[in-house]
Amino acid sequence: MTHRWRAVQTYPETIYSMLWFELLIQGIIHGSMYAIIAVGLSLVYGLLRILHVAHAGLFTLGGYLGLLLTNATGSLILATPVAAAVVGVIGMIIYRVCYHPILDQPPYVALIASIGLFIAMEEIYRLIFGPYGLSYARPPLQFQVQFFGIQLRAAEVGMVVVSTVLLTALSYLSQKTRLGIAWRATVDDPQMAASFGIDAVRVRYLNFFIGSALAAVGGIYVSLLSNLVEPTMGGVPSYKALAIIVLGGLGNLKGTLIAALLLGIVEAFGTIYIGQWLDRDAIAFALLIVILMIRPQGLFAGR
Amino acid sequence: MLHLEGLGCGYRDMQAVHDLDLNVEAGSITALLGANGAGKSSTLMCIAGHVEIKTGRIIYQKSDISDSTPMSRVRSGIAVVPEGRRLFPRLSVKENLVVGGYVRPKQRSDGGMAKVMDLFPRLKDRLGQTAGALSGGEQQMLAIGRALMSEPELLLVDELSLGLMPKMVDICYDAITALNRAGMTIILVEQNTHRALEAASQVCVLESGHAVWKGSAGEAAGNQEMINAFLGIR
Amino acid sequence: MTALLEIQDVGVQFGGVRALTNVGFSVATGEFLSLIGPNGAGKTTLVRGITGVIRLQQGRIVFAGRDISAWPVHRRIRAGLAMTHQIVRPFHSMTVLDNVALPAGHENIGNVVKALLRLNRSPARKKALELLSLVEIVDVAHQSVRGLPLGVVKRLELARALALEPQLLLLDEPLAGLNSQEAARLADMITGINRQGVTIMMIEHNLGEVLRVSRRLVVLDNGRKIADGDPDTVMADPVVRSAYVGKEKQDAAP
Amino acid sequence: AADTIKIGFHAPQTGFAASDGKSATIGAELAVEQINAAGGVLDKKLELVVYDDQAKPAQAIPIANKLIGQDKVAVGISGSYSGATRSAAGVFQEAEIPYIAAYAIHPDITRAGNYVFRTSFLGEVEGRAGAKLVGDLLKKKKVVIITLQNDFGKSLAAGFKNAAKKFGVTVINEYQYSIKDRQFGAIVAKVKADKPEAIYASGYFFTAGPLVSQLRAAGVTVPVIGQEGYDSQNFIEIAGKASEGVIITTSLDRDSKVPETRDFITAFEKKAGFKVDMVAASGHTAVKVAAAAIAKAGSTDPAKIRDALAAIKLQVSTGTIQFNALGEVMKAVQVQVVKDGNWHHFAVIDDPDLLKPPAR
Amino acid sequence: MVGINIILALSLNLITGFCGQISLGHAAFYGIGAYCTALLAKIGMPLPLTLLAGTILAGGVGLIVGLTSLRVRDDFLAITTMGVGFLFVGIVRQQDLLGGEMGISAIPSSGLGKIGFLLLVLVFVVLVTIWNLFVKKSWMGFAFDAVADDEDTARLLSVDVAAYKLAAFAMGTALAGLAGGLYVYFARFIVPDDFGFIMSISILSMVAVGGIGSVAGVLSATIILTLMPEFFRFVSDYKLLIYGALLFFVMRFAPGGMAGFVRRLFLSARSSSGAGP
Ligand SMILES: Nc1ncnc2c1ncn2[C@@H]1O[C@H](COP(=O)(O)OP(=O)(O)OP(=O)(O)O)[C@@H](O)[C@H]1O
Ligand SMILES: Nc1ncnc2c1ncn2[C@@H]1O[C@H](COP(=O)(O)OP(=O)(O)OP(=O)(O)O)[C@@H](O)[C@H]1O
Ligand SMILES: [Mg+2]
Ligand SMILES: [Mg+2]
Repeated sequence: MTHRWRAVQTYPETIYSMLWFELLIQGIIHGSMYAIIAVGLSLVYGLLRILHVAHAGLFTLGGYLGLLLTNATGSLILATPVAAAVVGVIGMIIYRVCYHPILDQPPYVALIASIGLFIAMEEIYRLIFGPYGLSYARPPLQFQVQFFGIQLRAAEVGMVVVSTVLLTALSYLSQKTRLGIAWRATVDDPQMAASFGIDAVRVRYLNFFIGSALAAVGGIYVSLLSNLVEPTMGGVPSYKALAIIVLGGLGNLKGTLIAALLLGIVEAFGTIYIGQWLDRDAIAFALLIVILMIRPQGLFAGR
Repeated sequence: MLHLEGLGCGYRDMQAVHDLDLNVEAGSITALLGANGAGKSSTLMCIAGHVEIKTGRIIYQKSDISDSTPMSRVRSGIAVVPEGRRLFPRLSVKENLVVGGYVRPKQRSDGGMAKVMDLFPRLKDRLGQTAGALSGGEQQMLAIGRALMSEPELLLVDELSLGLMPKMVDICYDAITALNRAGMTIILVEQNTHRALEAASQVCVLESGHAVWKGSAGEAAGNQEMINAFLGIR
Repeated sequence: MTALLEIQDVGVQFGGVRALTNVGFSVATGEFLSLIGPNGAGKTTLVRGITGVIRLQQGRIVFAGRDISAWPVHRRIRAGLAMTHQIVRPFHSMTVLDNVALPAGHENIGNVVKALLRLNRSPARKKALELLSLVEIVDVAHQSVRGLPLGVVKRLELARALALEPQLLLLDEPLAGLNSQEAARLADMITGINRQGVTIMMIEHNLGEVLRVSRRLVVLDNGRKIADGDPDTVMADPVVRSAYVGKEKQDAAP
Repeated sequence: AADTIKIGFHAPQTGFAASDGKSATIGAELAVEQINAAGGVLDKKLELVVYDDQAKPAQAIPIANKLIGQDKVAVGISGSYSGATRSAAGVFQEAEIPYIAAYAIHPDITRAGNYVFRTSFLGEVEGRAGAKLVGDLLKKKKVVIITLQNDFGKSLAAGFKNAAKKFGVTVINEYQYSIKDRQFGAIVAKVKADKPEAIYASGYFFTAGPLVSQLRAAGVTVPVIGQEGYDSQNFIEIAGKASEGVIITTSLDRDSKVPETRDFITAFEKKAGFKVDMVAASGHTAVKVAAAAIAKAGSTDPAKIRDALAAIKLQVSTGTIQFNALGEVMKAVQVQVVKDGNWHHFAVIDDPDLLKPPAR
Repeated sequence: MVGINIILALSLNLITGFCGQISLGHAAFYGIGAYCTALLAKIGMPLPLTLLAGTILAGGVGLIVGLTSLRVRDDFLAITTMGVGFLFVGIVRQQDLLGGEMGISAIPSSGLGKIGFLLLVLVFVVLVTIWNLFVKKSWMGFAFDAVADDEDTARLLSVDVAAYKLAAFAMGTALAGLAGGLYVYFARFIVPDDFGFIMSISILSMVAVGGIGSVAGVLSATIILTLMPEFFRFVSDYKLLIYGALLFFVMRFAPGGMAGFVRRLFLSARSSSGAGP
């Protein structure tokens, strides 16, 4: 990134490098949005082998709660942790009520249940919050930030910073610490993990809490970017996030992060340069298919 | 140290073990013998907390642990080398060992690991490899090593010698007896009757879930014919 | 005697680990050969290389005069190979009987179109029942595989391999998990199969049985062949003894 | 023989398009209430039979069959998107029951046959009006188009590009986005580099709101021209200050002096509890037109109603409705601008030649 | 519509139910069949030909996508097929030849009249059902079971896994193409969104709710799920909510789908009467 920046500095008149840099930044912003959503899915997949589509419903809920709380209290700083915590707890409840009883079933069972749940959640939001979507009374974090000659909104910068920090920390946690190893042991064989003193159920609760809270944070930031929360806002992220965790090599946090950024960047350039032939979703999935044909186990196979 | 009182256990709609009484003294080695499907593994996994108790109770160090979770059992010093190894296939060898020592303080982990490496030097070169890619015998070594990491007082071993080369069988039995001498209580399920009888102090023979013979290893060795008869029946 | 299987200069590497290095020997028709060696020597890897489950980085496999190195697994099996797993892998969704009936009817599934036109499963089931009684587990024929004791599943693996009517049977530790009586009986049964003309290559750590039934031993250590020959000679080899044999069998007579 | 006259109405009540469906339904219900309060039609009360089509073509077909076969409606009205409308139109045409599309945009809808009418603009037509607005009224010549990827956006873009040359407008670039997109960072960055004099961006309030605010946040200050999809108070709420000065082409004039329009706006806001939008007005218009046609036909005979529709000339909330041979509406285009957080009158484009819909 | 959905669901049942390959992009093949049929019908080809062409083209593309299933497995495959679905819609959207966003309208009618067309669909439903049952009973079905269970082991038992997977994909996608063709004559207007992700999901739901692999279950689930919106007309506002909740509850409390549920009832009835093993 520094390298690009120098290029821009040296040839300020080269409009293209400036544009590319800006597209790159936009891709990264978009990618970090994907990342923060996908990582929760990745956590759940890693632990339970479940494609947890309803995760996107929690993302939406995060957006709603963040917005309502901010409008009510006037403080985003206050609203974010509260919304994240509430959504985290709801995530835990979803695990307990929905997934826990069907863990020994083949994975498609949970997948369909999850899809059903997601549809129902969207409808509940629509019935409660209305179909039109909600906006912030006075949207926070909209002030401008200058970043190497590019105007960005604080919310965009915040998104990137928050997701990079959270995900790096999480990745470190899972790879290097005893807790992380224990977490991954539960993935492989919960019964045996219990046999060595790891409380599999607690690990899962924690897992759902963290994943769902992250989704909520993601939802809040997205709502800040578009100043709009709608019942259906989880749709796109949900299947993009599925694609991302697969690209990243299912259950691999680092892979998820990199795949998310990659996808964000490819989409950013793609919409501009090949948007005429393929729409954004198609670009994303074309990338997915190509990569999977070359590396059937995703970018970062194995652990 | 461990008392099974009228223990009956099994799975959803079938009972694998019936009315089993067994006394395990601290510092002893007990061999559980029996033909295929006799219920040896079920008994072991029931002690470890993974098979549902239908009747009777399990007393461990004077307290009734019949209802406690596998987790609290491992904290109180019970470790298991399960049938089929049940390693964490996508964790590395080293990480498998870390999980083994999860209930012990972190500082003790390194020391434990060094001991396991001494016992199974073969694992030393494979520390970073995923457990699922180990050869059959290496997996068995890792399964034993993992159980030892939790510094158990009671070690439950299912099919100690399964898949091990003769030389390694010797090493394992030597290790078991050494650990036993250092105070560890061991329950051994073994198809290799001969080796089991050599190592054990007490023998229990199961047949279709019932204990059909119990006695000291000495008696059993003297009674080899009879034991064989039990084991031969299918 | 003609060579049924020729293993020529085979090498396999997993990442940085050399599992097999320049292994070569041939197996004659009708032979009963045991493949032994320390844990992690590469025995399973060799057998998996022969059936094509893993790819060889080097060397060739010639079976019945044809180089099969590039063939896909199912084609090798149809040509007359069969293998049992060291770590059992039955079809969990099927009954024991159907686990065997599928390979027993293997001529029905050779061709996708033909498979669609064939409906009758009973001849294959009948054959499967015979095989199950041969390996003495006919009483569980209609049970689901889940929860069956290891010994039973091991026999199931064997019955399944036999159902393919192979010329060459590759057995990966078929006796593990059986007690001495059962092991002896199963070993006798395998000998019987061998007498009927099926060539056998068996991996086994149960030295007693190995020395009792096999007529030739090949020893691997660290991915290399360190000995090959009749059991007496091989067992007399000090290299083999120090690498592999424990104290108990040190003085065991073949 | 029945004591009511039934009017069939299908619109998305659930799913992604539910917000538009809801507005349209309320608009239509309002029209029925107003008509019944004034004594109904042919001395009978009107009854609105509403079904939820989720904006899905596959749902619309059985609904159309039901409206015709079971409910025996005199007229069918679509308060839905193009897909559902187009497939239902075929069914109504086959049964020879008059059918009115309230705001669906697809050009082929009226081509289903002579029983199908549309009370809203074709995308093409509105696109042409957009070109005039940019080139003629605003005098901007270098334009970037941002196109919503659906039938609505595509036909707008086509119309705009068609007429652009006529008004001396050059399109320097065109970008596309999907209806699900809310983040436009990449497009905004590129538009900034393109340095256009104006931006012609198609979309609905839920896409246009974020788009406009992101354009402004990135420092793009040139005029943004939208269309009736923006036409909702929600747009202003979402885009906030960024919405100021955004100009759209639509069919509803907020500052209209016409009594029909004034009445409608006040009555709607009272009934619905939120500010009026174009979709609501369209639903309202379609019902009014249907009722007038029935009254004029003097019976519920479908063929007579059809003929009455074809010849209608009626002042309603969205202007004076008149159909051409194909059943397309011919009316003036309203141009509105956001000022102080509300939609206001900017201009009217009434150029019969420019706004002429295709006749076949 | 019910008939078309049945064909569609049964076609996926061949791939997912029998052969164990989860596909989240089945609607793409439905779409390929539909587009092919629609274009040919518009240039005046007669119905049997257009349907046949749609079927073959969908099957052909399905075969190619099936090739990917040889390389990627399980969840990776599920997502890859989902990608194929998105790619299909994405391409169609931008193709003016295929009507782009506008879709294809003014498609000639089947020429069979309402009743005649209904009968035609019915005949196909019966044929496809029989086909499904036949496959299940045949050795091909047996081999599918093995592939679905554990493909590595299946290979070791001489099953040509690749060929069987391809066969499943070819058959399943071809039938989806047929369903697409019929849909064209039913709706006589198609847009890309008809064949999107939502459709793929609802097809999969029909199969899963019915009980993966069970022909009777899939049949009844399709009928119920297709007609359900009708039952709930009176609670129009809650329709989708109920649909979602139903999917969820069926999976949660009867994970084997309806077929599994019925089987369980039957078994418990038998074992409580003392005849159980
Ligand atoms: N998960 C299970 N579900 C149902 N039944 C089971 C399960 N596990 C074991 N069984 C049954 O319990 C009985 C005892 O099995 P167990 O595994 O304890 O025998 P074992 O003595 O260890 O045999 P082996 O020597 O083959 O290991 C057997 O009949 C077996 O079929
Ligand atoms: N997929 C793999 N990736 C990395 N290493 C592997 C893999 N498979 C096997 N190995 C290594 O290759 C070596 C040979 O393994 P193999 O399974 O062939 O041994 P073996 O002779 O069958 O041993 P055992 O008697 O213990 O079963 C072992 O050291 C093992 O760790
Ligand atoms: Mg056992
Ligand atoms: Mg091996």
